[in-house]
Amino acid sequence: METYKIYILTSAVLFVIGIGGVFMARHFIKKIIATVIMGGGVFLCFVSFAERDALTFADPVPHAMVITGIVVAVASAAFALALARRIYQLTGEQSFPIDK
Amino acid sequence: MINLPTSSLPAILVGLPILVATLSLFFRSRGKAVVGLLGSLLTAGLALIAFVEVAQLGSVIHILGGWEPPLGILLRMDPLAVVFIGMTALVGVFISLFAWWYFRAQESTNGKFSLFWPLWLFLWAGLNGLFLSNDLFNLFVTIEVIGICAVALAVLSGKTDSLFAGLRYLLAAITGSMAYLFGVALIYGSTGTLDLGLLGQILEPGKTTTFALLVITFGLMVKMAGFPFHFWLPPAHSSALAPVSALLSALVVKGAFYILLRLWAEVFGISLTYAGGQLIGLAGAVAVIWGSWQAFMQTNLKLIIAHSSVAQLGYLLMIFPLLILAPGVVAGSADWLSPAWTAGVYQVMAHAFAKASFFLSAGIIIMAQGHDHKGSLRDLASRMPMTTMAIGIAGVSLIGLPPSGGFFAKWMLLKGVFLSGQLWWAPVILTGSFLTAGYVFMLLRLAFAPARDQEPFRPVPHSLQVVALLLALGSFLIVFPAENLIQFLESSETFGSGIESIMEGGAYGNN
Amino acid sequence: METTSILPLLILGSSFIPGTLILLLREDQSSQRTFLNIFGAVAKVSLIALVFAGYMRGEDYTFVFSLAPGLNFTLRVDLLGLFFATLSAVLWLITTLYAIGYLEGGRHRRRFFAFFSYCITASTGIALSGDVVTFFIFYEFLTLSTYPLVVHLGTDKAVNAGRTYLWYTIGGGTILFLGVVGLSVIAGPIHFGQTEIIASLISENATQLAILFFLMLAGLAVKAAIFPLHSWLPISMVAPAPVSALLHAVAVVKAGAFGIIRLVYDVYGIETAGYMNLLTPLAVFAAFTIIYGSVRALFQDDFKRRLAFSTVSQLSYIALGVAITGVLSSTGAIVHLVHQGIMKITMFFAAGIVAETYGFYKISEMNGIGRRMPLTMGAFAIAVFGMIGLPPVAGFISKWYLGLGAIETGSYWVVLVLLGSSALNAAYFLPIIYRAWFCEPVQELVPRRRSGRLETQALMLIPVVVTGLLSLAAGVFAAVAGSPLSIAREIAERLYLL
Amino acid sequence: MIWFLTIALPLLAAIITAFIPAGRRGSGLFFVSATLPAIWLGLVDESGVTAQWFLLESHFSLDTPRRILLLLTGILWATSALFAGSYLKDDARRGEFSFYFGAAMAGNFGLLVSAEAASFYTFFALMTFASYGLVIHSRTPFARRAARIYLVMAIIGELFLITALYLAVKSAGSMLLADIPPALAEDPNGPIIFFLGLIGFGVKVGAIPLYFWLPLAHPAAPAPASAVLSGAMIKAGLVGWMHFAPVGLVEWTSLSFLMVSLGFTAALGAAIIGLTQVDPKTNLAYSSISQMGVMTVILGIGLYGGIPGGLILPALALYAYNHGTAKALLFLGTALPARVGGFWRILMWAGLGTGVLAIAGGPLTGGLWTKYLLKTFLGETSLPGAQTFLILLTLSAITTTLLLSRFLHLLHRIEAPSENAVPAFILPWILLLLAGGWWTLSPALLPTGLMNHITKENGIMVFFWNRFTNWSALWPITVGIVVMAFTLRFATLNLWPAKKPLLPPGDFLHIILLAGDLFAKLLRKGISLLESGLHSVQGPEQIFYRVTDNKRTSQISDSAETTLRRWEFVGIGFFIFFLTLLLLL
Amino acid sequence: MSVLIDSLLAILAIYLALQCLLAQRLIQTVFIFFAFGLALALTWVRLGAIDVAITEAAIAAGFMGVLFLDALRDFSPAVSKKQQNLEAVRNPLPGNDTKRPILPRLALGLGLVLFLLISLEAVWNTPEGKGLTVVTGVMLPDSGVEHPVTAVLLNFRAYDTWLEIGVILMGLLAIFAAGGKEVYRKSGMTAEDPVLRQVILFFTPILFLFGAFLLYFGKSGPGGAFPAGVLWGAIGILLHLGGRPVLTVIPRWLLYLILTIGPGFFILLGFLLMTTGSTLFEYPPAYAGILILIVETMAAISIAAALTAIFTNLNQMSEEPDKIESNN
Repeated sequence: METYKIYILTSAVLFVIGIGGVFMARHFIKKIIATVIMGGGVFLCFVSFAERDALTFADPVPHAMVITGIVVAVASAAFALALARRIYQLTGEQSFPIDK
Repeated sequence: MINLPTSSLPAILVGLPILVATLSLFFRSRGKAVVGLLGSLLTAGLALIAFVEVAQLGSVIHILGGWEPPLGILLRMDPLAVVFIGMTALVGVFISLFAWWYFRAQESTNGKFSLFWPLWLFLWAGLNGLFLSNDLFNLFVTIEVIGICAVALAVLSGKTDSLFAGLRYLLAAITGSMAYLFGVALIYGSTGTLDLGLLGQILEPGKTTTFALLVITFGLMVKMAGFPFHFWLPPAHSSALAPVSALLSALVVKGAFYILLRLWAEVFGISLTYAGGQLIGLAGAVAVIWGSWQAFMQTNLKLIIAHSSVAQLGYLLMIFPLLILAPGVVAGSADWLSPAWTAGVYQVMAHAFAKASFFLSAGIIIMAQGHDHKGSLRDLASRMPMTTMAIGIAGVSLIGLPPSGGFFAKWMLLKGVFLSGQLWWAPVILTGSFLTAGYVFMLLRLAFAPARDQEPFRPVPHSLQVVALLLALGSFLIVFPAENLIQFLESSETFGSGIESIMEGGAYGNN
Repeated sequence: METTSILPLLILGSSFIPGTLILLLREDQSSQRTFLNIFGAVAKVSLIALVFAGYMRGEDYTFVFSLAPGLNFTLRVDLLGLFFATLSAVLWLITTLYAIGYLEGGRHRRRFFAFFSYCITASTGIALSGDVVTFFIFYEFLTLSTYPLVVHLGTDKAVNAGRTYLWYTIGGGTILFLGVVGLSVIAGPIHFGQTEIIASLISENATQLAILFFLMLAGLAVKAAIFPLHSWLPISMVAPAPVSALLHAVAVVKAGAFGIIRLVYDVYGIETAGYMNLLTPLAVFAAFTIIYGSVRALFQDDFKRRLAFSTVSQLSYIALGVAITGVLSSTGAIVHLVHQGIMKITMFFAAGIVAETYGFYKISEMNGIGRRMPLTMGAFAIAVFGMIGLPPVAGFISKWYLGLGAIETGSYWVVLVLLGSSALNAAYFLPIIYRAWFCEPVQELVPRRRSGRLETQALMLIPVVVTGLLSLAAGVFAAVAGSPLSIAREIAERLYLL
Repeated sequence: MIWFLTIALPLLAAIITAFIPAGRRGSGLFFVSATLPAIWLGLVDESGVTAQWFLLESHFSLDTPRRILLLLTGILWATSALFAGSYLKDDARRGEFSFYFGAAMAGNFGLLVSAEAASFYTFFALMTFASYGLVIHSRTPFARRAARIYLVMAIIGELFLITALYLAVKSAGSMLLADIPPALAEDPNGPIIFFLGLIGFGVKVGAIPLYFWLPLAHPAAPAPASAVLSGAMIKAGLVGWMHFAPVGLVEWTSLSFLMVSLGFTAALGAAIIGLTQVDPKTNLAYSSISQMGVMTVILGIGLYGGIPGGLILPALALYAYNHGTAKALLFLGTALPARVGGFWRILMWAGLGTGVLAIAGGPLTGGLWTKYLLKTFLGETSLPGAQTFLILLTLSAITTTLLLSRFLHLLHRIEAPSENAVPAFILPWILLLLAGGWWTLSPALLPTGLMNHITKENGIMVFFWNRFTNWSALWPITVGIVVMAFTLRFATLNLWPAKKPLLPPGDFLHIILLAGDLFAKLLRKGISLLESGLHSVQGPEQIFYRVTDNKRTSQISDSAETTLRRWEFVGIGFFIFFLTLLLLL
Repeated sequence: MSVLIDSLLAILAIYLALQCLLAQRLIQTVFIFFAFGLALALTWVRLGAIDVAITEAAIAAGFMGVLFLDALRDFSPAVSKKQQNLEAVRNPLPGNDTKRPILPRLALGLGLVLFLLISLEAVWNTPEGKGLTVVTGVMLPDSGVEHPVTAVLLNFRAYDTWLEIGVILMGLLAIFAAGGKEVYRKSGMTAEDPVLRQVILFFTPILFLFGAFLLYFGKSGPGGAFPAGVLWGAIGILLHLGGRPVLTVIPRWLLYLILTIGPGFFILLGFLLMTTGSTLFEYPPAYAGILILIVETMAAISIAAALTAIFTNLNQMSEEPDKIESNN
């Protein structure tokens, strides 16, 4: 079995875990982490394809996209974290009241 | 596509707002506003120039860095894109003007609102970028730009409600983006290209493609608050500041719709089936009914308006079933495609104008009364006739009464429904209109009703009311150039000849 | 043939522009407002006169603006349209005067007059529409522009009435919309009068066309207040008298009736409609409404409510006349557009005057009022006789033609309906006359408003007298060339010759 | 021109006398001058005109019977107007009276000169509704009640009338009234149409069984109004019948028989009921019904065929003329006994006596002549039972005499003023006396054809001085007078009611009302039930409001929306959406 | 062998991801998240994506982890009974759940499983696209740099990269909007601890140099603006934690200058070149190398500043005066 196949399956699993986490987790931080895990899965998928398509060097375009994606995801996650902390400060809530 | 005339305008349309936004950061609150307003006007002017240019040259492209696709990124400004850009510019200018006066009127309360200007310009750049983009990954970046800016704007008021709503919105947006990106990854993996034009040619139907289509659709549906995923919209839109609510509902959600439209039409045409379109249509139909009903049942003005957005976006989804041919229908005979397209475009525009006006009016009312319980509308007709008028006119457009843009959209939609023989959508459209009338006129009824309590009534600058009214009128005025606009759009890649891609599609899974 | 003329647009503008300008004025600039109002009204009447004259010379006035392929905004002058436009314009002029008097010193006059102007714009627009789409546009515009007038008083009652009004009219509009779209899809853009288009389609699309017909009919029937879609009309009585007057005489209800006429005569064509057997249900509903409205009117003590139910009843005369094929009944239906208009407007004017001058809203309070305001109640009495169908008032002419038309086609039951309605009309109207003229006042009658020696304000009195005399004249001089009857007869004859 | 003046002048006079104080003072003269065109038309044979501008193109023209009636009408209105001018001088509502008086006058003239359906109907209605104002004039409860019943009956009449007109005009294909009888004669539905007209105009005529408003309404009006009501306006119904009746063209046995028998029933029955009354005007009203019954008989004979319309209709008109003048004389006369004293009373009684004789067909009166016309036709007709009818006719002379002598008796009971007084309005009364029924013999009124038919070569004077005819006219009257005198003389026989009528005026009406009363409660209950039912059936919007304004509805929809907003359900929604779409793609 | 390693790594990543979400205590979650990030970084290395690995380790695991860790200062006190209850409730095992309806969770679980299967099938069957390796290889000489990833990032798809640098700035603005302060106060954590200060002083130049090295090395090998930016950002974070909040000592305009110089210079350069007739971000091949280096440097500076600002903002969030007031 080729390497990328393992990771590509992993990527799908991570994505599903992430999306499940978003839907099921209660705590803000867990929800945010779940999105990051989702992102991890997606990036893994990209990079696996890059490895698959490697010649003398791995396909650089997915790499570049993943780097971009990671930064974007981190920016979003940081923002989400800021919101979560702000909410906690103001209300003491750690999860969405509607989900309780 | 490479052979199209090139122009530097697409690059400037994205670059300039960001530059101005960056510049504005150096200023303190008043300066930010000045720079921001100037930047808005500048960007709008650019959009106008772009419109003129496309009208003259037809579609233009801009190959970034000189690297042609698939390696590089190409910005494509076709009529459809430029119509969206133009709409953004028009609505954007009005909202900017509104924001200028709105924040000036409230300057003493919070200086933080000046962040509105850079964020809004970033958002604008993101929107322009989105409309121009011809690259799957670039689209992801632009929707992220839009998403972050949109949420940031949504929480600008700093109220607890808006924070909760913002976080919910942000999580939904991230989830949507990630799902979208997953699809992009799979597509890239199976084709090795990201350029929409190339993808449209080489994408093969298959399980992976279908899956990618599904997650992309899901991601975009979340972003545009399509029916089962509308959960974030009402709280987010209703708790934001007035100009922000207007932006979010008028423009931001349309971005996702735009991508969805483009991708379905240009890339995934081959994987679509009639039944799939029907399901999207069904989602839209449920959104129309559910959103309208919810709006009808709300007691707060902004919540009413926000729920109404859910319904109005449902209409947008309802054009999809009309764009996908049933098995056995020949492309040449499908004369309903053009009405359906027009319906989509006009629904976007009409809703943008009307909803922006609506939210701005809500902002005015909140400014005057201090809250937005629908009781605050009482006696509005005599206190603020102009705002009442704006609400009335915008509402009329939402309902789809002639001769508003909303009417035009519904007319075309119904026409498409009739021509295609998919008559089952007609009752939905009408029920939606009917329920919309219910809440719009509930508001108007209150506006004419006598005031119950002697709440303090603060006067609101006239300029704000004028802006709201002008936007509302805009939702009517867009009808007048309709014929030219349709002709203009038909010269577009996607809209006219590009439609063929959908019609030829549908082979897979149809038998 | 497609000559474009701006005149129809000007006719619309002659009320739309003043309306908008009024909206821009301040509330206290009443003299400017009055000037605009009267200027607009007079301009409209003269423009219509101009167009009428031109049309009679054989000129064609068409204004087409294409919104989208198959979706045109068409204003076109034809005799039927002009007929209705003239009615609207003239009555608008009169009602404007009345309203100026009626609302003197009232609140929100700016809003009132602006929407009043819009309302009449919509009404003339309906009259001059050249095709179904344009008709629909103005039809909806009418709904909207009337709403602020209905809720003008701003009381809870008024506002709730407005709610019901809107639910009905919007619902009707929605259904009409469906029909209009469907029709334009099946038949393409149809100008009024191009009945051959539908006629050529009936072999293939009979069912669809029938369904569309009934959809549109249902939509129009709301405004025409045909049972069971009539309840909005009595409820929206809360509006000020000039509004009720215009609403009932011209603008709203007539839009529905006029629409039915257009639909049957100019879209489907009588032959086609008759061939497809579409008219019988209309006739039945209309007939039932005639009786039902009258019966309900019997029990109303509120003056305006009684008038409203009477309107419900009277309007269906038009629908009934349309539903019976034949020159005579068509003439009756078309002429009743005008006749009912001037008679009913007189009645509402009178009701408004009584309410404003003496504060009487109930019929039971009106004892002896006739001697105090002989001109008002005299005009009212004329209108009453017209409504009953007594000569020589206008209503007789309509009824005469309707009755003859019914007999001509052998629909004897229609005659019975007409007679029953006449009897009921007498039963609910004559008591008002009796109280006003032949009963002694219960207490001393003290007028609240009056000017000089006149029984009430001159601006209110003149209109009612004028319309009263008009309703008399329309009957007495029915045979004169240029009378409503003669025009209606010409319209009907043209219809049947085509 | 004169045709229009006939109608316009009364209207003008009505307005002048109603609204202008000077006009109010000189109302009598104004009205008299307003009648002049009508009288002129009645006397001079003018050719008809067409008014294209009026209504649905009007035609005005006259034929002999209508000319006779117009003359009668003109005279009656003129004298009544003069009479009213002074009689109602001090009445508070004089202006109002003049208004209705003038309007009714215009209507009455108009319907006579109209030659086509629309204007005929117009003026008929004008007259009918204007006379409501005359009936209710005194505003007493009695008058109000009478007026109400009058109005109801009038409207019912109008409804039948308009129906008949619709059908007739449709049948004739022309609006001209002259075309109607031939058309009806041809039309298989002719009898039905005529029957509808019979009912429609029968209300006005006071035919059995539609007469019951009449004894209430005619007496309720002031004397001059009663005079025209009973003398002139009642003839309008007759005119209507004449317009519809294809006399001499058809042989409608049953209709003819019906009319004749109803006519005789009226002639005898009304007289008998009239005897039970105590009010002289009621008495006269019954007499009118009775006399109209006789006229019904004449028309009924005409419908059996055999006798040309050209003979019967003028005869009918002449009969009407005689009756009209005499009845008006008597009605006006009811105002006299209380005001006339001394020497003038002799004149008064003489005049009244003449009137009574004229109606009863006494010797040397116009009544004799007009009745003789009827007898002639009865003799000539082949209608079965004609002989019986002749006897009945004689009998009716007796009953009429009885009735009218009872009338005189009732007048006699009125206390006379002690001094030698005479009111100004005796002058028009005398004028009317002079215009009496003898004129029916004059060549000006009597068509030559008719005269030739009746008198053959003998000439009219030969007939008039004929002893036999006078005798046969005299004996029934004598019988009547003797019976009356006897019953009054002997207390045991004097069973005449003095204070309260034996049968209330309107007799038959009370049965209806009684029946109505029986059902009234039920009816009222039903009506209120109907109304409340209709009221509670509020439009569908109410149901809608009930749903939307309900708290529970909003709770349910709120909780549904909350559920949809929960992340878990978003997830479930996602999977459902995803899987469905997957299956569909 | 490699399959085994890969499989183990994959299973580890999945396990950590699951554990991360299922952990009972928040602090566990955060630490497992760190571990997950490292596992992922290892994965990148296994897949030959060194750049990604560096970025992942630096930003996704490192920076994000620090942010989460910092956030625990807020949330950890609350992870007492209340939080545990919540977590217990969150357990997807049936039977434990008494308060909440079970059906939705079952449905959700079922959906997840189905979705997993479908996505596995989808990724497994992905057709063999060729990727863009060949094209990149052909174009690489024209790009001005030798390392293909850098070439893609800063030349071929510079537009994306530019937007992305912008996104970081927007993220910062968004955090401001969410309630952060534009004005930097002195950190509450004073670095009285001499050891910490020494450590910080020791690491600062090393980090700086390493960052500069990465930046320059990015031209020919893994590295570039992002890792460099993160490393420099780490300096700022450390200094902040060490009681030397850099962002407060520099003037406001300078702060904004360094925050915006990355995207600003990027786009200004692009516009400048556009005036010469080329398209946006079209570098003349001769100067491409040097221009890219300058752009990278600017970008790294901005990224560093932005990350620092993000951290300090979040770090300060728990000490918002309004919060303190409300607590009192």
